Amino acid sequence: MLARPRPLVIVVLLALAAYAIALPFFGGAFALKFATRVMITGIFVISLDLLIGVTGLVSFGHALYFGLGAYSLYFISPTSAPANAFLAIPFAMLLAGTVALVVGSVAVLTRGFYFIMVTLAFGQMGFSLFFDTKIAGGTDGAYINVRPVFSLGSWQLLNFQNRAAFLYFCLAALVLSYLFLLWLVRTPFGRVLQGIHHNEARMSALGFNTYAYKLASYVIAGALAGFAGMLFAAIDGYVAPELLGWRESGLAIMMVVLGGAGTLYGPLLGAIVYSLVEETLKSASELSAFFSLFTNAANAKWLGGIFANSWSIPLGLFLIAGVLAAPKGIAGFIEKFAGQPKRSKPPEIKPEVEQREQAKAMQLEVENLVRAFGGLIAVNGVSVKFSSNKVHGIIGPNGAGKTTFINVLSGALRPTGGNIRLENEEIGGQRPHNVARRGLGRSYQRTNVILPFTARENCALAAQARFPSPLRFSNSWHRREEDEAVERALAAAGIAPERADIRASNLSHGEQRQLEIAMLIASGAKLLLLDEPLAGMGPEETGRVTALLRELSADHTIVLIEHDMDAIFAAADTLTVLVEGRLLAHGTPEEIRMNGAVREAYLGEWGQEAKP
Amino acid sequence: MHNKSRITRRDALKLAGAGAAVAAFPFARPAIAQGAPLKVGLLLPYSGTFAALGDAITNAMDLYVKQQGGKLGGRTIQWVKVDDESKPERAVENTSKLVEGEKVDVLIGTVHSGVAMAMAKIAREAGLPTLIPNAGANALTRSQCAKNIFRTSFGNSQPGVAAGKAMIDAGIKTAVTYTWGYAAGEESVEGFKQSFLAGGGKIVKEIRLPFPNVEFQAGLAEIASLKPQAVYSFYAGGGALKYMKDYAAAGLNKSVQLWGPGFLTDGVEKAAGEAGNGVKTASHYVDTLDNAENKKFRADYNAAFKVFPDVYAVQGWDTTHLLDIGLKAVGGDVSKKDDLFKAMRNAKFNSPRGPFRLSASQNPIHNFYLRELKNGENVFVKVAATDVSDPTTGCSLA
Amino acid sequence: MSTPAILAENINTYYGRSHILRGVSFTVAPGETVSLLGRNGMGKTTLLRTLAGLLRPASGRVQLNGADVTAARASARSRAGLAIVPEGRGIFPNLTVAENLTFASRANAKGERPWPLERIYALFPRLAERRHHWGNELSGGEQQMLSIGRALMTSPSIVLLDEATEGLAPKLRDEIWATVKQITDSGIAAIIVDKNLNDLLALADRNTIMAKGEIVFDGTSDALRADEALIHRHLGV
Amino acid sequence: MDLVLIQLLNGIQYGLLIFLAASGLTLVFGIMGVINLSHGSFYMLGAYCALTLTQFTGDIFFSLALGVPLAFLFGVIIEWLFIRHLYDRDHLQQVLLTFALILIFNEVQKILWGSYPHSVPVPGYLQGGVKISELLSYPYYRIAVAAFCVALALAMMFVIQKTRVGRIIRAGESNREMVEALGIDSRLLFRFVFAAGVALAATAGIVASPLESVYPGIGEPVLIISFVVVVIGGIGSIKGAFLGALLIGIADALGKVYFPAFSSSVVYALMAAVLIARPGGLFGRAA
Repeated sequence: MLARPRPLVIVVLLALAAYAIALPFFGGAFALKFATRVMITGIFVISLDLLIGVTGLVSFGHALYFGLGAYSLYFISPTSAPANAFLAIPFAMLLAGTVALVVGSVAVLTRGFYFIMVTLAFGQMGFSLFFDTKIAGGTDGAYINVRPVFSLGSWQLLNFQNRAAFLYFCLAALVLSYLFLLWLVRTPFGRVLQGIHHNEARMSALGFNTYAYKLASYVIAGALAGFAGMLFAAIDGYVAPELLGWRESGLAIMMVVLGGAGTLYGPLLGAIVYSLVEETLKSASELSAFFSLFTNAANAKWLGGIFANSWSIPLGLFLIAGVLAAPKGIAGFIEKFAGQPKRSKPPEIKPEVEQREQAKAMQLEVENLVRAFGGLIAVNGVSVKFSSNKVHGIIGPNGAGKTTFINVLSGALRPTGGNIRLENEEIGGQRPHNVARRGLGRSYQRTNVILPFTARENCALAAQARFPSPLRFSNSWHRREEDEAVERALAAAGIAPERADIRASNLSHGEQRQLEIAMLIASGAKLLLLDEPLAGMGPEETGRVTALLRELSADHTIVLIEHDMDAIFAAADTLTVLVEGRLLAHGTPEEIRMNGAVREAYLGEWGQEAKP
Repeated sequence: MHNKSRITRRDALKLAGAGAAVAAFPFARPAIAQGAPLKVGLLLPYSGTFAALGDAITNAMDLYVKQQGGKLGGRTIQWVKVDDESKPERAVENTSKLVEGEKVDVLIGTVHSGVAMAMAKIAREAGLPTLIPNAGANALTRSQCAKNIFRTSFGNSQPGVAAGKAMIDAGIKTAVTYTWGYAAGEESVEGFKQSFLAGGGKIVKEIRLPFPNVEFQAGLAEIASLKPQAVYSFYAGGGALKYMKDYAAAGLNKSVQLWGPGFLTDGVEKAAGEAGNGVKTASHYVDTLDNAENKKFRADYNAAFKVFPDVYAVQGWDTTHLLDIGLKAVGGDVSKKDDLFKAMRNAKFNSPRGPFRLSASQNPIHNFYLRELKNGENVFVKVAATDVSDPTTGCSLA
Repeated sequence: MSTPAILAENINTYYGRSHILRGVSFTVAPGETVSLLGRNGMGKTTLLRTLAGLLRPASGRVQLNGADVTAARASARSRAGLAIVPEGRGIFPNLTVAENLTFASRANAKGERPWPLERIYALFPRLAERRHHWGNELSGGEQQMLSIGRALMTSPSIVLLDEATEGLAPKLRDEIWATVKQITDSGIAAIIVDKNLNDLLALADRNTIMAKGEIVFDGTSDALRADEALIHRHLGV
Repeated sequence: MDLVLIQLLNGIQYGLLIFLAASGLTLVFGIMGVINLSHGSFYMLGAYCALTLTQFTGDIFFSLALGVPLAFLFGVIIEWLFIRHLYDRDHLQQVLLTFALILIFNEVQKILWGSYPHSVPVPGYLQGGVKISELLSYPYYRIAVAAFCVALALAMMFVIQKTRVGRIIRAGESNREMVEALGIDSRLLFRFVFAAGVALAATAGIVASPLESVYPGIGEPVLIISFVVVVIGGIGSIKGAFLGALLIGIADALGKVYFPAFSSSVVYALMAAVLIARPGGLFGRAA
């Protein structure tokens, strides 16, 4: 989870802010304007980092919202009077946010590179709208003749015409935007966004509507970019269609990467560094001044001229050096010196020692279930009933359709035919997060936890799924219940307290599998679908986890796929044998062991050997 | 392998030091001593699509000043160049850099209309003497005109007006327009329609191609099916070159005359080769214009840069000429703005393009020439229209 | 003693910052079958991957049939006669069975091809039947056969088998072991990592146990069977 | 000939050209997982290379024969200098680095060739065209290019499906490590693939140069449209790129005629529509 900034980072940011505050006292008009522009760019790029670094959505069309924000000021400004910023700002954010809602509702359906391209497409369509038509001046752009003011009635609070006042306003806006995003990503909402970034399928299976979360972050980022765009238009009162174009979007991505995605402050530094370097490289006089440190004035002037003439070569080389030397951007570079992050202290909660009472879990009934992939029928008319508070094993040779079966039950795949009833309610064909919310939790064949989060954070995320509204921005709602659920889950799954605050990526394989079960428990699922929970475990771990499963069946129904015959015959109350998509047998372990057909198709010699 | 990527603390300090040094530069400018040279800011494209135009304009201006002994109106001229990359989205900061950063005394720019619009906004607010050596956006000397802004090139509609008139004179009655559907193209067509329709011509269809798309085939097929007598087209640079080649390759040059403003062939005459033969354009400049200024200018320019000047160089030359007239009138003291502007506004001189003066909205009034492209040369045909001016619609100066 | 098929000396391998292999030394004689045992996370797979050249050790030395290959890439080691059947099988899903098999078909140093395609198909008739199917259309067991067959077609002198029976039905598992036996009987040396202790003990000439990145036992199957405390401590049975 | 038919023909012809430009991109992206923004620059360098070489050789096809190996070599160098450091990095860093390459190549182009547009002559034996309507003829060179594109597409599909190199390329797409473990040096494979991508981009630039004019920045629109094609076709699929390019070409040509006001958005709208219906493109695996 994104940690609070380290002290060194805070020092750097404060120093920059102090510099900005002092600037009007010694800087010229251009310095002020330059700083103002960089700060506005800063708001724009940190809004993009919410998408790229936090939610994991690389948008190549973010300038669409920046540009719309800029044009919104044009739309709202009277020809020869100032717009009121009290109206202009909400209008910019509303316009950008609304368009983001429309575009996002389509775009977040796609993933990865395809998302990049869809956002690029929408950005270019936005650009064409302003470039190819005469809306707002068309190709040549449009003027905002008078800069906005903050006014209440006739009382003018702040006039953007005043460069220093505008600079301070932008600084305040940047600081607030940064703090807002920092707060946002650490709320329950933001934690889910980070979870989606690292493992969307898992978050969906926990019961989060990942679509809604992604869309919400897209809209927030869009609205914030709109705000930045509106401020940008106020600098000099000129807007052009190119503000919406892919070059601006690309530049913003550049700054995010250069600064370090996923840190929020990094992209800000990226914006500052990129702007300064470009500015310096393009200016013959500055380059000459720089070279004059090493050589005489004439040579320096000559060199400066040459470099400024071909400024994009040194800029390109600078970027390449940046990528190769600092893979995590400027922020990664700073954090090397900032030491390990301090994690927030775990809550001081002792799981209530009271014995959990036997709770009736859920029963699952499958009737004539079919799932086909084109012509291949992976699950073929399976009917079986998993009664509550029992451990049910599913076995069968590879390719028997076991994982497909579980995927259909959990909603990851739609059934082609048949019924699935959870506590007599039909759940067949529902989306995974809806199925999960009804109390069905699942684990995966390959370990599937959020690797950059600690074990406790993983469980907290899962516990949050009990109240999975995307509008949860406060930590305090349900805090106690969730904290308890987390501690209980960690204890129940046997994760040692001293391991709970280690990043999941540093846990052993077995611990990660345990964590996965802990997450299911924390999520409050009553029926657990486990896909090979014992895979890759040594005999000792296997023993521990099978015991855990037995224990859990006190208040859960458990359905698991397993290949470890010794373990599953020992742990399961019933066994279901699937072969080539069909139900071959269902019964107690003893019945299955004696079943001739099962032995023929699957168990072979094993059954006899193990027979007492 | 984990050792490799480790950067020592000392390396980091060195880098941080270098970073701080770089960071300080944009704002650490030497103070300007009194009596210093006149700083002229050049906001021109030195990279990107229009870089060639920026270079031509700069060369001509440089040549003019050198011929005057490095001085205009008694003041040594110091160029301060900023590459505007023809990017409107960067225009505001690039202009600010010259106006507020470098604190230039005079601003000259630029080629791209969008960039020029942004530049003009800032220049107008700053009241800075500003000369536009190319950008043709009509608004610059119409609704957005200002007493400190002068254009020495043309308004986008002007060549269209001249071409329309010349087409009527050539007996053409039906035409199709096929242009980039952005502002410059639309404005060019606006001028063309004005004179062509007035002369009794009929426009069969207006076809637009989104800028800067260069897939002309679809439109060419349409033209072939409409069978007009002529096509009026606005394209420029690489796009124009490809257009002429596609036009000829489709065989249309044999049956439908191709007309356009001068930009259709300027700068690409040689490259067009045979494909360009017969393309007729109306421009405010022809290489072979028979006047003393032009002959001298061409000879001097060629001597200096080993290449003959084009229309953009002429515009650069006239820009400096106009500035020179203004500066002479105030003895190089740009603070006497009213006198400076008055002198420039009333300037009349003989340019390589012929007689040059400014309209009330400070846009050139000049002759347009009909040219025909023949084997890589724009050959003078006749004067298409004399003293062409652009409407001053919406200009407060008029 | 003849030149070992593989010789590793004092191997140290890191994964990020964690020290996985701590000074491992290891030899396999030509034609010898060695099991590699130990709990999860003790470094077995890391050792195999280091031997195969897929991981770079921080220090140590690896020889293959007497030639130093410490600096050689995995591809060079493969051409020198080392084949790996990796965990997860590593089938190319977008190649057919036949293409997977012939992908790296080559002769050994002596120019012989002891495992031509026909012999692979004879070994695994299932593969012959499915030769035109895509790799991703195979069941787990078939993929395992394909992975082994593909390794054999490189005419190796030593094969590394990592969890060759993981996730397979008991019946299939027995089939795989039977095949592995044929392979080792043909004179190819093998290092085998697996969870099924009894199967391995039956197959291996020699057994090694890894714990915390070190080799803590090296001996015959009988010696290992006799030491129940050792089995209990390191294998948890 | 009917106008609609002519427009269809134009669309197909344009689509074939785009395919040529996009094929290298889809290969590099699909197999190496590298988002190569500088692909358009290689197209541009190909076109300029054709300009210079044709001045010496006098015939575009000689330039092709000379230019493609040069481009391949250039690709090898660029891979060795820059790209090989990117394989284990995420897409964003690839974007940043290859964007930086664009900056550098554009400037290099300006220094070497200047900023005026140039044209490359169509060889004498391909001048002229077929008359397809009263006024319109279809240039022989365009027909030749179309044929060349189709031949190249077929050749690429053959190489990928039927040859050993193709097998290795396909295998590298799914599991680079295993390719290495089976004795094929994956460094060389990637270097080869990248260089092949550069050579394909340059081939497109060279072949198109007599149709295009050669001017600064010609690579930029090619880059964007190529990405659109790659995405529509499905990343890594040559067949997909081929169909995607034809689709885009036809949509573009018809869009210009029937929806002139929105013609610049037609291509993007088409891409968005395809991705919403098939999130992995026409022939791609869903991402």
